[in-house]
Formats: sequence, structure tokens, C-alpha cells
Amino acid sequence: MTKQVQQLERVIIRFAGDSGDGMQLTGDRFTAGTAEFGNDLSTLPNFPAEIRAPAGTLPGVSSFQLHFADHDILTPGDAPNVLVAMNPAALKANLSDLPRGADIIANTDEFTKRNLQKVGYAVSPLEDDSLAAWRIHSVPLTSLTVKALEGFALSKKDAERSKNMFALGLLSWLYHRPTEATIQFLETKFAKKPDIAKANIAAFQAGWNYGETTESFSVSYEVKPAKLAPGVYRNISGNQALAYGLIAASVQSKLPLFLGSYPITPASDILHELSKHKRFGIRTFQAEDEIAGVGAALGASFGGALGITTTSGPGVALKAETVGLAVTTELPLIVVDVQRAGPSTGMPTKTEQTDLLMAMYGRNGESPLPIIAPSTPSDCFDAAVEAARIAVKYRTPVMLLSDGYLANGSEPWKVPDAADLPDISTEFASGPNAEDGVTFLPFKRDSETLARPWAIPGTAGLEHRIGGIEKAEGTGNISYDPDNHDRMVRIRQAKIDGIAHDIPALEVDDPDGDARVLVLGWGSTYGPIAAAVRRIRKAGGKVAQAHLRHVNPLPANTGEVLRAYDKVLLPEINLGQLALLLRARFLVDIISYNRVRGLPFKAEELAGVIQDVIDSE
Amino acid sequence: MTKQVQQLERVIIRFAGDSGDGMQLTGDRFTAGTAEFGNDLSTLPNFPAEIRAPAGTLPGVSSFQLHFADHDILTPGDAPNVLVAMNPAALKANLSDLPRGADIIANTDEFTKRNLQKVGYAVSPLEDDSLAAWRIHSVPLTSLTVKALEGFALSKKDAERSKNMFALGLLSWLYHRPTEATIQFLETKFAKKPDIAKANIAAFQAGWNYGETTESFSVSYEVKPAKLAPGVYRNISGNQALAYGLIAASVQSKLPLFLGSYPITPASDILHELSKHKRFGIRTFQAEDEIAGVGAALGASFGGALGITTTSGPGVALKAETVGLAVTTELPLIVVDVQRAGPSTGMPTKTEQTDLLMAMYGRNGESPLPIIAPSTPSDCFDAAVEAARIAVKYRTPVMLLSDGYLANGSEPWKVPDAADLPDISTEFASGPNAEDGVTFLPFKRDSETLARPWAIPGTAGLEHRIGGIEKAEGTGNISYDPDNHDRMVRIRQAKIDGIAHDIPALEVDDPDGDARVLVLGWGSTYGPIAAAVRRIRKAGGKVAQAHLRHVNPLPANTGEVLRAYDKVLLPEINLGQLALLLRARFLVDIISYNRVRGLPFKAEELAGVIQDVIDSE
Amino acid sequence: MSSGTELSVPGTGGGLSLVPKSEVKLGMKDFKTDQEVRWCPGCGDYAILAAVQSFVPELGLKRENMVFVSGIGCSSRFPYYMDTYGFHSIHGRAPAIATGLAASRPDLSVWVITGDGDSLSIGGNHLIHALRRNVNLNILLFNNRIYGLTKGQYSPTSEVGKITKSTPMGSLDKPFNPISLAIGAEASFVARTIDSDRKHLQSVLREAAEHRGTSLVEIYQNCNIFNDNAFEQLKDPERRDDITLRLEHGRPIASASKAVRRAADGGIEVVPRSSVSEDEILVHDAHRVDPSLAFALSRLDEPAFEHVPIGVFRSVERPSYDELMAEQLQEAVDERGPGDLNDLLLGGDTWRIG
Amino acid sequence: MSSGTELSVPGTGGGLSLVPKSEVKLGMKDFKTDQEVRWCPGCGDYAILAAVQSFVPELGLKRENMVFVSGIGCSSRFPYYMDTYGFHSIHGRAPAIATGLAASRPDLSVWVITGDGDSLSIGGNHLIHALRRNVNLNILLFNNRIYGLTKGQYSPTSEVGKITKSTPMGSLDKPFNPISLAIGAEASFVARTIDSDRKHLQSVLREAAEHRGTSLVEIYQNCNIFNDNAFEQLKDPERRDDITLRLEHGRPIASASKAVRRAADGGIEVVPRSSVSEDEILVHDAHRVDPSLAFALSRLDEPAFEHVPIGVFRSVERPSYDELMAEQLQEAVDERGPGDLNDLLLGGDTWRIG
Ligand SMILES: Cc1ncc(C[n+]2csc(CCOP(=O)(O)OP(=O)(O)O)c2C)c(N)n1
Ligand SMILES: Cc1ncc(C[n+]2csc(CCOP(=O)(O)OP(=O)(O)O)c2C)c(N)n1
Ligand code: SF4
Ligand code: SF4
Ligand SMILES: [Mg+2]
Ligand SMILES: [Mg+2]
Repeated sequence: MTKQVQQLERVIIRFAGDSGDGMQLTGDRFTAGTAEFGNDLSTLPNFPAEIRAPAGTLPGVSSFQLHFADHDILTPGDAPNVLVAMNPAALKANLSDLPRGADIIANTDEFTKRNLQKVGYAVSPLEDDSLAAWRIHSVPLTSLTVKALEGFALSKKDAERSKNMFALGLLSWLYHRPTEATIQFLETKFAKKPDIAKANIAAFQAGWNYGETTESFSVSYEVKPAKLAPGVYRNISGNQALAYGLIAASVQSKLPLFLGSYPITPASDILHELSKHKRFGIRTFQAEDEIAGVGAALGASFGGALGITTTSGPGVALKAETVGLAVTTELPLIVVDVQRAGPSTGMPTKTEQTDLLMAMYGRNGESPLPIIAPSTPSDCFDAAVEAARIAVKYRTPVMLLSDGYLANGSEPWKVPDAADLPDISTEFASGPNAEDGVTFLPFKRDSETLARPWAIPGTAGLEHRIGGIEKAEGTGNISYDPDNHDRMVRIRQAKIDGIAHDIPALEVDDPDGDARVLVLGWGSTYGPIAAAVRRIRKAGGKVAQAHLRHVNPLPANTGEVLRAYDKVLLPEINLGQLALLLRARFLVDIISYNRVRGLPFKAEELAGVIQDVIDSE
Repeated sequence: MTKQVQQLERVIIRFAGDSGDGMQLTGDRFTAGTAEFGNDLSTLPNFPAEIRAPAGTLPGVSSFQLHFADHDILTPGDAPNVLVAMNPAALKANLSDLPRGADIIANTDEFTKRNLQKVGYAVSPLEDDSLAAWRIHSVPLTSLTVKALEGFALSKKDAERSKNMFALGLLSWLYHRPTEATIQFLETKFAKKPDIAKANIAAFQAGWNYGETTESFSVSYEVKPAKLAPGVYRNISGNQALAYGLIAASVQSKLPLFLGSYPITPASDILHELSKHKRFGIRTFQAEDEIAGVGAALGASFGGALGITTTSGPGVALKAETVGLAVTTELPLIVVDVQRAGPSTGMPTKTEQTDLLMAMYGRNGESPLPIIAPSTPSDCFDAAVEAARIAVKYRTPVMLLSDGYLANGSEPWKVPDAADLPDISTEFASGPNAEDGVTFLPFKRDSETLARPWAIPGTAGLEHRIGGIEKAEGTGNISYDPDNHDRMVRIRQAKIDGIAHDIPALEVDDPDGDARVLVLGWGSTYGPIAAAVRRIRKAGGKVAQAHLRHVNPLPANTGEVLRAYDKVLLPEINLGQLALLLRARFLVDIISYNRVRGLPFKAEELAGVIQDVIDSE
Repeated sequence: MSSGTELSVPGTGGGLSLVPKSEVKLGMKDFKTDQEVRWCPGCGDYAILAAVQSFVPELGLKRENMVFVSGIGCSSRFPYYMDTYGFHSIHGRAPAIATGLAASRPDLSVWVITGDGDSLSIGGNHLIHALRRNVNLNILLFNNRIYGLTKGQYSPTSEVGKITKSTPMGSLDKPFNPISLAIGAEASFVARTIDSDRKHLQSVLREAAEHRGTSLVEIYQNCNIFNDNAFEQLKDPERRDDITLRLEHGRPIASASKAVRRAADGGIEVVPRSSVSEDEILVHDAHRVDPSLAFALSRLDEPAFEHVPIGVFRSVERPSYDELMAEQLQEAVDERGPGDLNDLLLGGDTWRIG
Repeated sequence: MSSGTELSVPGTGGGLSLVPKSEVKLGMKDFKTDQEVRWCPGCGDYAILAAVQSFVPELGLKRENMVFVSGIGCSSRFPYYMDTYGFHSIHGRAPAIATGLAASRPDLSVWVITGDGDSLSIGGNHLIHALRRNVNLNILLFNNRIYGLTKGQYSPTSEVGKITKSTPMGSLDKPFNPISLAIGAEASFVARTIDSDRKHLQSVLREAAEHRGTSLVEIYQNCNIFNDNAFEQLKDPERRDDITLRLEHGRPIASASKAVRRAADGGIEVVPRSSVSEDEILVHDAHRVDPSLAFALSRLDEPAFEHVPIGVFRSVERPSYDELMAEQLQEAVDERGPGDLNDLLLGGDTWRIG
């Protein structure tokens, strides 16, 4: 049988199954193959907060979405072209996201009476008309896998476990993915259990062959490699990029990295990643709680390390008091907040942008600090280096606001050459700095940056004491003098505000230069906004786009940019937090678009919103 | 010798001495006498963070300022008419606040070489010309006291201790204060040590007599009683009024009060006060830290108590995570923040308004809560009752933002009759609330207030579970449904926003109705702003005044009020925190006036600022 | 319930003496909720849940007067599955929240459910303070020696050298022994049991519930996903009877093959049972006021799993915090009568105008 | 110092072996700052400050390699008066901050100064975790059994029934015994001394400094303003020698009139010295690995002040956290060479375009 091959520009597939079905691994492997093939891509894992919710239930569904294309893309995609549903729960949980006409590959073996009941299907949807709008491929994935592995000395249960590899094989066939890397991967992963390795490889190949032979699939698809900028690429998730950025910052600042952290979803993987790289002189300290984590990081900073703490929303709340101490003692510190849905425990595995105002104001007293927000998974690398640059140069804690979407999402990353990374090293104080030539003044400032000297223990002659009580300008001695306090409050603010002159201007993307509507964003909404803007332009609309990475202080030209447009639309996954800051500062009537669903925006949704704003002009 | 008696409308006196000199007690007694006499008054204690800094040093100076008048007054006064300086440090620390021509009563005995040196006086200022601009009364207070107590079986050191009572006697003579109450007070205070009581009384009387006889004082002053609204009055400090308000709230809500608190300046006195009143069924729990304090209060609320926690800035930061839990579980809770100078430890005994944005936003996720700020010491009573009303009615944590100035300052308070206090009681859920008549839905809301039912343990049939994870509307079951989350985020916000319709409109004081400039304030700046406004009007200027007690949500007419004026001036003891909220919400170009000195504004200073704004019209 | 003082039921007695009794006989099913249980298949938490659900009816309490408060962790999901009042709070804070609840409501039977991370890492301080205060709580510490919910980092009870996601070269810090820590924190009731032995678990729960004050029960719990077989030795039918030293008040401390006795130097030691006569074997005294011997018993399981005492290490009477608090309230009323708001507001120096 | 790995000095040995020695001989005045000391006249903190300032030169360390870290409280003002590096941090967090410092800088001698409220109330968790980790810190816990700085509320070491501003009818909660708590938390070095006995204080500091790992030294300190004479019995020349039981390794534990011996039931007890022969008196063994006896000694001061052990309860060797951490870093380098950034970034699956 010769099969038809169809060319596509882009495809969105979603693997969905039970938490125990290995969907994340399947997605990761498909991603790796796709990356190797040279498509541009973007991924969106989505999994429950429970380790393993009861099998077959809706809360137990875990999914992985991948968008790949022959051109550069910006998001993991709104609506899947293909859903792989490993059981009825996976079908039910994901169906509403599927556009009509999409393909559904359903593992019929799991559509048992019991499993159907678990999710409230009276009749199997594969057997009534309810799925008529979609193209159903009923595949008995489990039994095909078991059959394919008959020759292996495996229990049935063990054999069944490989069904995700069968599915991967089938999808790899369907989209012409290279297979060698996956085979190699399985060999390495199960190096100690060669039987398991072989079984998984066999399942994978069986899946491929099934596609090749079955009539259920008459067409396969090709998506040409994308024309990306030349260079060496790898696929990278936000958490990994962020961890690498921190390591790079340590190398480029020549400061030993000290991480004080307490595990919390979705930030834990940064701790995990950093703890692997002790060869870089990196110390990772799993503290007893978030307070101890940031405390230890600050203590290490006092000792001359690049002190870092990583956490998520509730953890940031706990660190507030110590971050305030860092503000007033003016020591470098990086506080990474991988935002997740709140308030309180909220929805730990879901994404959100709701911590911005906490990052700005969540401390007693006037305690300003810089805030930096990466815009894509790979941008987490650069944002981390930039956070370190500012922390070290200005002797200040810096908040790095990632989120659950960036953390777990991935995309191809053009790997930079270490030689091209900025030198962000600093000098420790080494001698007296007072006019008298003998005294050391720990709070005498650099006239340009307003940064104070960083004198670390072990430096003879610079012994000094710092603390959380208000300090006299210069000497740093305890001071309750009212005017000194007013001055210090203003100097601390001025130091942070001054960073505006040390960061790039806000760039506007407005190809024809005649748009009247500006869409502004910050952080992880970059992809969906940019994709929406593309759609508008493709349809002939005019819209300008700008994206803030430095959220505090804002680039010096921000006001100018905002005022240059009739309307400014600001989509945020919160109730309007950046909008509040911009409105207050520039008195510009920003139009907010807010949806707080624990999920990234969809490009289509935003395109609609943008169009509405344009139309209302 | 017959002495002249002069009539005055108002007087500001400041007692200043070493921390060990008993200045706070002296001030308190003078205040009590003044209150009894019927003047209106306002006080401002000011003391170091150290328990007892080294004797004779500048950081060791403790002072107490009292403003009293024959008419209603609004502040403790800008510039003292009289300074009692118990030692050179007290003179030096306070001199810059004294207007030319003011009286200085200096305790010459303490102007020894050693004491002068301690504060850097080469020559005694009493003996050179440096004090020519003031009227100096050199009085050997210590030795006069010792002499007066010669007949008592006291060591010299013990006798010297009574010098503050000698000073009090002298000042009481100078301003015609009644003496009986002070004598009675000393008898009660030292009931167990009658010798000490007698010695203090003798010193007090000797001071009085000294005034009567010495030539150093040729004039004494009378300040007639003020014409206040009829009623029974007492003098009350902000912390005491706040504690009483909480007790009244417990009585009026019929809910047992549970306080979970950890000591911290300047909030500790609320804990101390409440712990005295166990007869009201009040439980005070000194927790191991601020987190446990608020946690226990929330646990008690869950159990049906009026849960309260009291703290100051750094403590609020620590409580943030638990307050977020209260927001999402929608339980009543009152969080009292007696703001002090920050960031970090800052200046613990000094006042500031810098926690407003932390109160608004210092939690992860969208977690809105109401904020109430009392305006004067006695207003802390009403504000506390109002906080409880809202917490109980809307099942929400409420932030009550007092500050160091209100906490320790005092003023006469017209004591309300308990019968006139609002009934703020609520009903616990007692049975099913679902349409089916059998189910209890812990997150089904009152259609008007959007409050959920409060079902407390012990109520049969309403067993249910709550928690920090996102909840499904109605059932309260754990829900990760994206749309449910978006809805819940908005409902929680709407519930708080809706309170705007349940609070009084913002009132504007604009006697002639033709002012073009509005001065707006919130919290403890009320007195200085109102006093400044009076000055402007007295001088023929036009200015309107409005003051916000409900800072979140804002009264429904706030925007209207702001837009009705050409200019809105907003003085704040921070860098413009309320201004940020108002600018963002109403896009009104609020003019901020900010001074962050750890001290309340002076009326004169504000009058100048207001005048400048008027002039720039 | 309508006013402040009505909640202030003072009293003394057993752990449950102030909690109203159910008029009807309740069964296990009365304590099950309609919520799907969301632990991994095979998790030890299931066994504990079943043990608790089948045990609590025996207490004969009104269901509505029982409250389960938890922190965050796999184990802390527990309250959702108990058809009583429940509060799934935030990480580490359950003892604090439960303290406020129990201190203000002596008529409740309050249970805290917590994990080794929840109670000993982030919540360590609240735990030790609850213990010294002796608030009327039953704290069930599910010790799986790992962070389950965050997918397998080492915990404060993980053994040194533990290889986990956050410690790829092995953990460095010496673990807490929860029993030693609790005794050092002045605990009045301390016990240990294991998920797999329902009978023992329930017998310990029984004593804990009856104890008035804070009862700490460490429950060895298997996390089959991230730390499987952590307590295998105690489950292995071949070995468990040998290495388990059951602590029963008034009974000699010994396993099938081992016995505890006073050592020559005055300490205690484990010796082959055959080497000692029965009356040389140390008799367990859980009610001893001096905690030193209970502490010594808590050290017996070093080296790990050679001999592991389980049961009630210590159970001594001490007034509970809520009782003392209620007494002070009563005393204040007895001495000066119930509070009167007008009197309070008018107290101190007043003057009249007009 | 210029790069990451240079800070990672691995090593073992005594508490000070990695700290550079001063080339010049320093004296007490070298450790005094120009800051005015701001405690109340008569406060026990003065005596401790003087004792520390006159003791530290003896260590022979470079002044710039000593750091004093404190929390908040009267006692926590201490670092301002020591002319070394200093960090007056926030309430309760000094052990955490010092942990980061000490773990990343094994070349420093790090001292934590804390009060009973700072370390046992808000900071209790950090304290017990520092102890189990055995970070190389010397923690001096100034125990005045009261909150000084906030003007006199009861603390976690105040006796039951304490009448303070926050407990007008008396406190309810049983205090911690800091020694018992520390031993329960796996402390490797635990000692107690008193502000008024400079010689003893300094001898304990000496041992603490030499111990590598966390040394906890409880110092009874008089707060003459809010809790005067809390330790009067130990200062009263008439009684102190009778009630003080000095713990000295290898020496019998006894005071002028009292002696400690093994009781018949195996515990330990205090008896009149005259009632026992010298060789019946328990000989102190601070180095015993099993902490049970040290724990039992910590319970001897109940009832309070009848007989109070002072000195080093426990001092056992265990690798310190910073050493272990440094070793892992070294091992990682030894095994795979120092990290290379390009290798790291390129690691995993890459592909080339263009
Ligand atoms: C403030 C805060 N920090 C961290 C977390 C993440 N977190 C959730 S549970 C947990 C540890 C769970 O371990 P354990 O208490 O032993 O419970 P288990 O899951 O093993 O039952 C952590 C670190 C959180 N939810 N909140
Ligand atoms: C977060 C926080 N909570 C509370 C306080 C207030 N506070 C400062 S010191 C202290 C207790 C002091 O007691 P202790 O540690 O025993 O020290 P001492 O003053 O007795 O030496 C408290 C409660 C604070 N500064 N910060
Ligand atoms: S991760 Fe471990 S503790 Fe958590 S539910 Fe699964 S098996 Fe149980
Ligand atoms: S209050 Fe007490 S502890 Fe604090 S300085 Fe004064 S005497 Fe010392
Ligand atoms: Mg665990
Ligand atoms: Mg103390």
C-alpha cells in the first residue's frame, strides 16, 4: 500500500493519558525528534498537582502539547490538530480544546465499561455519534503493544507499560520524524536493563510499522525544517534555561554560586538542575523552609557569593522579610519566583502572572527592587544573566519573575558561545574609601550607580557591621535621625530608578509605522501576543507590539511609547497588575485584557481582542 | 511676690530627658491633669528603640510632647513653647525644634563636664551666648529635689529619682494644672511602698512651691477649658482605643475574641491590653512567631471565634502566606498592622505610612482584602469595630492600618455608650443551603454580599473541608477547572469591591464650597492636614479637605470627589502609595507630598505646601 | 452558641472528656467522604486512612465535633477523605492553626495530619511549640522519609547520603529522630507505629486520643513512588518480629530474639534475649515523669533498623493548654464578674463636659 | 579571591583549622568598636561582651576572618561592639543567614549571637536544623528568660506562671530546656554557662570554638530591668557552690555538697555528697556518642535551681556541613574536571542550522 504524503506548514499535537502513562516522556521524545529534524517548536506540558491521581479519572489526566512548524513559531498552539487519547478520561478532558476536523487517536483497549463509567460516559463515545465532528482513529494501542512484545520475557503488565512508545512510534511515522535519537535515548536510559530497552525500542518500531501498514492512516505528513538563524541549537525548557543562566552568571561574574532553596512546584527543577553542577563550584542548600533558603543565600552574598534563592508564589510571601533585609543592607541577591496560580496554594501546576505587585510591594516600608521577567523558555537564560548583572552591579536583590508556563514549556534555543556572554564581574572593596584615606565607609556610594561597596569578610581593615536598622549615610552606623532616614529612603529608591538608564529602551515592533493600537505585554505572554499580532497583520490589520522585560524600573522611554498610540492594550494573566503600575505612572488609559485560567493565552483569543480594540477606534 | 497670670489659647510643652528619667510618666501625668482640667489635647511620645541607651547620650533621649488648648486641636503641635531639658543631651536633641523665644527649663545639675562632653558641648550652652534666642530658666532640679526630700529615709540616688515629679510640680504650677489626681495617682502607684509615694508627692509639691516662690518664673499661664461636645471624656491612646474597639467588636458581634500575636514594637501594647480582659472571654495567645500568631487566629476563626492578630510591618510580611489562606478560605480575620518606619527593622519606634501597598498586594496571587485606616488615636476604637463588622459580614480578612504615631499618641475621647454601638453579629450556618434541601454548599454565596456561609465545627450535618487549593464554586471541592478559577478570582475581587456600597461616601469639608484645591489624606495624617487646612482658611485661603478611612475598597464617590477639583494634593508619610492607587484607578494627576522622616507631618509644613499648590493655580 | 463566654468550657480529664458523645452509633462508612482518594496506588497513606476511618467510630464522639487539620504534602490530603470538619491549610502551619482552634474550642477533638517535611522541615517550630504547650491535639506524623508531593527530594528524616533529585551526590545532613526531638521539646505523649500494622496503629491512636494534651504519633509510611521499601525491614515477615521492640507500659521490652536491659555503665542496651533472664529485661514505664529513659529508648534504633522500638514511648499527664486558658478566663470572671463594656470604656480617669 | 572554586576550601580538623591565623598578636582592645554600647546599666550582656572581647584574641585568628551574626533583641546588638565583620539581621533568622555564610566560607570563624526569644521562639526551627546539620557555627544563646528589647513579655524559657505584660495572670506554657531541646535535635556540642562567671564562660567558649560543627552555648544572662535575679541562686555566694554541678570531661559530677550517681532504677540522681563514696560519683563523659546520658544530665535542674549542671554536656565529633559540602564539590571536580560553560550549554541533543 502506498500512502499519500501531505505537506503541512505546522502541526499541533497533544498526547494525553493517565499520569502513569508516561505522556511527559513521550512528549519530550517527540520534541527531541522534532528539534533534531529542524522544525521550530514550542511545547506545553500540563499535569495534575497529585503525584498520581487515581488511574482513569479526570484529575489524573496528564498531557503534553507540541507545536512544530516550517517557520518560526511563538506558542505551543491553541488547538491541537491531533489528540492522542490513551483512555476515556484523556479524551473527555481534552475534547473541548479540539477544533472540528481534528484527528483523534484513541486507545480503544482502555475504553472499557469501568473506565467509561469513571468519567461519566454511559456509552463509549467511540461507538455513538458524539465524535462525528472529528476524525477518529481507533487503535488498540495496549494490545498491539503486548502483541509486539510477545517474544520478550516480560509480564503482561510490563509489556503494557511500553504502549506510550508504541504511540510515539506511530506518531513519528505519521509526521516523518527521525527515529535514531529515540532509539539511542532508550538504550541509554535503560542501559542497566537491556531487556526493557529492547522492549521499548521494539514497541516504538512496532508503532511506526503499524502506521506504515494499517489502513486507519492513509495519509502521512511532512513539515519541512524551519529556516532559523544559523547556529547550534538545542531544545530547552524555561527552568533549565534559567538554571543555566544562573551558572553562566556565576562564571561571568567570577562569583561562586550559592543557592538556598526549598522545594516547591514549579520551581523545584531549578534546584534539581543546579545541584547537578557542583563542578562549577556551585553550592546548593536545601533549606528547612523558604525563609532559611533566602537567609542562607543572603548570608552567602555577605560572604562574597552570588546568593540565589528560587521559589514560587507562596514561598515569595515567606521570603518577604528577608528580602527587605537585603534591600536595606544592599547586598546582591537573586530571588527567582516561578509564578503559579494563586492565591494561597491555588493550583500549583498552573501558570499565572499574579505575583507582580507582590514582587513590587510585598515588603514592609519603602523597599524598592528591580524586577525582570523573561518572555520565552529560552529567554530565561538571558534574563537570569541580566538579573545577576544588575544585582551585582547595584548591590540589590533582584526579582526574576518566571512562571509555570515558561518553566515547563520548551523551545529550540540557539546556544550562545560563552565567549559572547557579557562580563558581569565586579570588584570587592579592598581598602579605605573615605576622604581621610584610612576609614572605610560601607555606605558611601558610587556616584554613578549609587551602589555601596561590597566588602567581604576576610578583607583586612574593612571590618564593619551591617543590619536591618536604618543606617547613617556613609558610615552605615545605626541612625534614627529623621532627615537621614528620609534621605536614605529616597536614595534607595533613586538607586533602583537609576537602573532605567542602564537597560535597553523599550522597542516597538510596528513594521509600517502607522499602527494606532499598541499591544503591550510582559513576561510569558510574549508568544501568544506575538502570534496574535501576526494574525492581525496577515489579515491586513495594523497593530504595534512592545514587550517589557524590565518591569521595574521601566525602560526610560516607556511613557513616550505608550503616549504615541491612540490605544494601548495590555493582556495579562492577572487582574491588571502591570496596567495598574503604568496607569499610575503615566496616566495613560491602558485597556486591560485579563483572563486568569491557569493557562497561557491563546493566540486566537488575543487576535480577537486586538481586532476588537482596532475596530473600536 | 505676686506673679503675673497670662491667658493663652494653647500651649505646647515637651518634656525631654534620659530614658531613665521617667519622661513618659511625667508626660502622662501632665496629660491626665490637663484632661481633667478640660482642655482639648494631643500628645506625642518619642522614645528610643533601646530599652535604656547609655545615660546622658543623644540616642538615650526620651521625650513627651503635649499640646493643650481652650479649643479643639488636631495635632500634638509643631513647635514647643516650653522645653524641659533634664540634661544636656535632651537640650541638644530637641533644640532645633524650638522656635525662637520659647522657654527652656534646664536642669543645671546635669550640665556637668562629663555630660556636656558626652554630647559634644565644649562649653555649657547655658553659660555661653548660644541660647540667646530662647528664654532660659536654669533650675537645679536634681539638687532641689534631694533637698526637698531631706527628711525622708531615702538614699541620695532614690531621692534623685523623684526629680521628674519636681519638674511635673513646677510645670503644673506654671500652667495652673489641678494637682489632686496626680497625688492620688502616686498614692495608688506606690501603694505598697508608702515611703516612696510620700517622697514623690513631696517632690511634686516642692516643684509647685518652687514655681510659686522663685524669681526665675515671673509669669504663669492659664489656658481655659475647651468647649467640646457634651459627654463623658477620657484620655486614650491609639493602641488602647484599638484594643477597646476589638473588645467592643467581640461583645457586639457576640463572638469570643481570640488574639494570636507575637510581641513587636509598636503593636505589643494591644496584646498587653487585651490580655488584661479575660473577663470578657478573651483568649490571648502569645505565639512562637507571627506566622503562628495569625495561624492560630485563623484556626480560632474557623472554630467560630473573632480571630485577630496584631503586629507591625516586618510581622505583616511574615503573615502574608496565612493571610492569603484566609482570603481563599473566606474566613473572618482582623490583621492589625501598627506601621513603623521601614524597610526591614527600620526605626521600630518611629511612625510611617509605608505598609499600604504591602497590605494591598503583599501576597501571592490575586488576593484582595479590605483595608481600614484610623485617623486619630481615639478613632482607632471605631475603626476596629468597623474592621470587625466587615470581616464578619463578608467573611474576609481585613487589614487595619494604624501606625506608631496613633499607637502612642493620645487625645480626649468622648466615651460612647455601649448601647449606641452597632450590632455586628452574624449567623453561623445551621443547615443545608442547596436547592435540594439536604446538601450543604460551603461556597454558595449570599447573593448580596457574596459572602459564603460560616459553618463551624460542632454543627451537625454541615461537616465540610476547606483549604488553600482552588475551590469549585458552591461545593468548595478542589477544582483545577480553568474557567472555575477565573470565575473564583473575579468573585473574590467582586466581593471586596462590593463593600464600597456598604461604607459611607467620602465626605468633603469645603465650608464655602468654592475651593479649587482638595487636600486628601488617609490614616494618621488627619490631624496635621486638618490643622494646616485651618491655617490656610484663617489666612483667607480656600481649600477643601477629605480623608479616607476606607482605603480598600474606596468609597463609591471617590472618583467624583477627585475630579471635582482642579488640584488634588495628597500628603503621605511614604513615597506616594495611596497616590499610586488613586492615579491608576482614576487617572487623576494627584500631587503628592512625601516626607519619610519617621515623624508625623507638622501643620505648618503642610500649610506651606498647600499654599504653594493654591498659589500655583 | 451565641456569645463569647459560652465557648469557654473549662474542665479537665481525659482527652475526650469535653467532647460531646454521639447519640447514634457511627461506623466506618460515616467517616468516608464522596471525594475520590488521590494517592498513588500502593501508597501507605491508604492503609492509614482505612485504619483511622475504622478506628474513630470507636471513640463514640459526635462526628461534627471532630476536626482534621493538615498542612501540605501527599499526607496532608487526608482531611478531604474524612467526613468530619476539615482544614487543609498551608505548608507546615497546621499545628499553629490547630492550636488556635483547640485552644478556643475544648469541645472539639482536633487531629493534625502532617508529613515529615511538613512537620519537621518548614513546620518544625510550630511542632515543638505545640508539644511544650501541650495543646489538646493528636498529631499524626506520616513519616515516609521523603518529600512525596514535590516529587522526591530528601526530607529531614532521610538517612545521610540519600540520593534524590536535589541531592544527586547524596544528602549531607543528619536526620532528626522525631521521637528524640519531641521528647527534647517537652512532649507529654510520644509514640511510633507503622502503616502496615493496623492493629498496632489503632492501639496507639486509641491511647493518643485519650491523652489530654498534645499527642505526637510518628507513623512509618511507605511512599512506593519515591522511597519504596524505606521500612521494609519492619514489614518483612522473616525479620520484623526480631527487630521490632514493642513498648507496652508495664511489660518487658523485648522482641522475639532481642531484649533491652540496663547496661553496666548505666545506659540501656539491646542484647540477645537468650543472654538475659526475663527479670533482667527492662520493663517499660511510659508514665515516668523524667523523660530521660524514654529518650534513651528513642536512641535504640541506631544503627538504623537493627532494633526499632514501636509503641508509646512516653505518656505523662500535664494540664493541657486549652484547659489552663479556660481556667484563667473562669478565674477572671469568678474574681471580678463577667466583663461589662461600659465599665471598661469608662475605666480610668474620666471627666464630664456640658 | 576571584573565582568560584577558590572559595571552596575543603578540609577537616578542629573548628578553627581552616581559619587563617593572625600574624600579629591581637588584644582585647582590637576587638572593641567605636560604637557606644547601648544596654541598660547593669545588664548581664556587658559581662558577656567583656568576656568575649578578652577571650577572642586567644584564638589567634585574623580579625577579618571572624564574623558575628545576630538576630534581633537586646543581646543581638552584640555584633556592633565587636570589631570584626558583623551582621545584625532580623528576628530569629541568624542561624539561617550564618549557615549560608559558613557553608560557603569555611575560612571564617562564624559566631551567632541570639536571645532566648530570638533563637527558641521565632527562630526555633533554624536553630534545630543548624544543630542537626552541624554547620560550623558557634551559637551563643543569651538566655535571660524574658523578651528584653520588646520590654518584658515572657519567653519560651520563662518558668510557668510567669507574670509579664502579656501574661498578667501568669504564663501557661512549659518552657523549653534549651539543652534538652538541642540534644533532641542531634546537636554535636552543647554547653551551658553564666554571665557572672567569666572564667567558666571563657573556658566553655574555648571548647566551643575548637569544636568543628555547630556549638550551642546557653549563657544564663541577667536582665536587670525585666527579669532581675533570674539566676540569683547561681550567683549567691552562699548557695552557688552547692547547687552548681560542673561538668568537666573525665571528672566526677558533684558540687560542694551534692553528687550525681546512677540510681537504683538505672537513671541518674543527685544525692548528698556525703552519702556516696567518691567512686560512686558519675564521671562525666562529654564525648559519649549516645546522647542519652547528656540528655539525662540536662534534666537534673528540675526542680529549677536545686542543682544546675553547667559546662559542656556533650561534645562529639561529626563531620561539619561545610566540610561535607566542600568535599562533594571537590569530588565532582576530581571525577569530571572543573565545569566548562560551553560544554554545559551544548550538553544534550543539539543540531546545527545553516
Ligand atoms: C510554603 C510552601 N513551600 C513549599 C511547598 C511545596 N511543598 C508541598 S508539600 C512539600 C513537602 C512534602 O513532604 P512531606 O511533608 O513529607 O509530605 P509527603 O508528601 O511526603 O506526604 C513541599 C516542599 C508549599 N506547598 N508551600
Ligand atoms: C519579625 C519580628 N517580630 C518581632 C520583633 C520584635 N522583637 C524584637 S526582639 C524580640 C524578642 C527579644 O527577646 P530575646 O530574643 O530573648 O532577646 P533579649 O532582648 O531578651 O536579649 C521581639 C519579639 C521583631 N523585631 N521582628
Ligand atoms: S508520592 Fe509517595 S507519599 Fe505521595 S501519594 Fe504517591 S506513594 Fe504516597
Ligand atoms: S532590657 Fe534587660 S536584657 Fe535588655 S539591655 Fe536592658 S537589662 Fe539588658
Ligand atoms: Mg514525606
Ligand atoms: Mg531574652
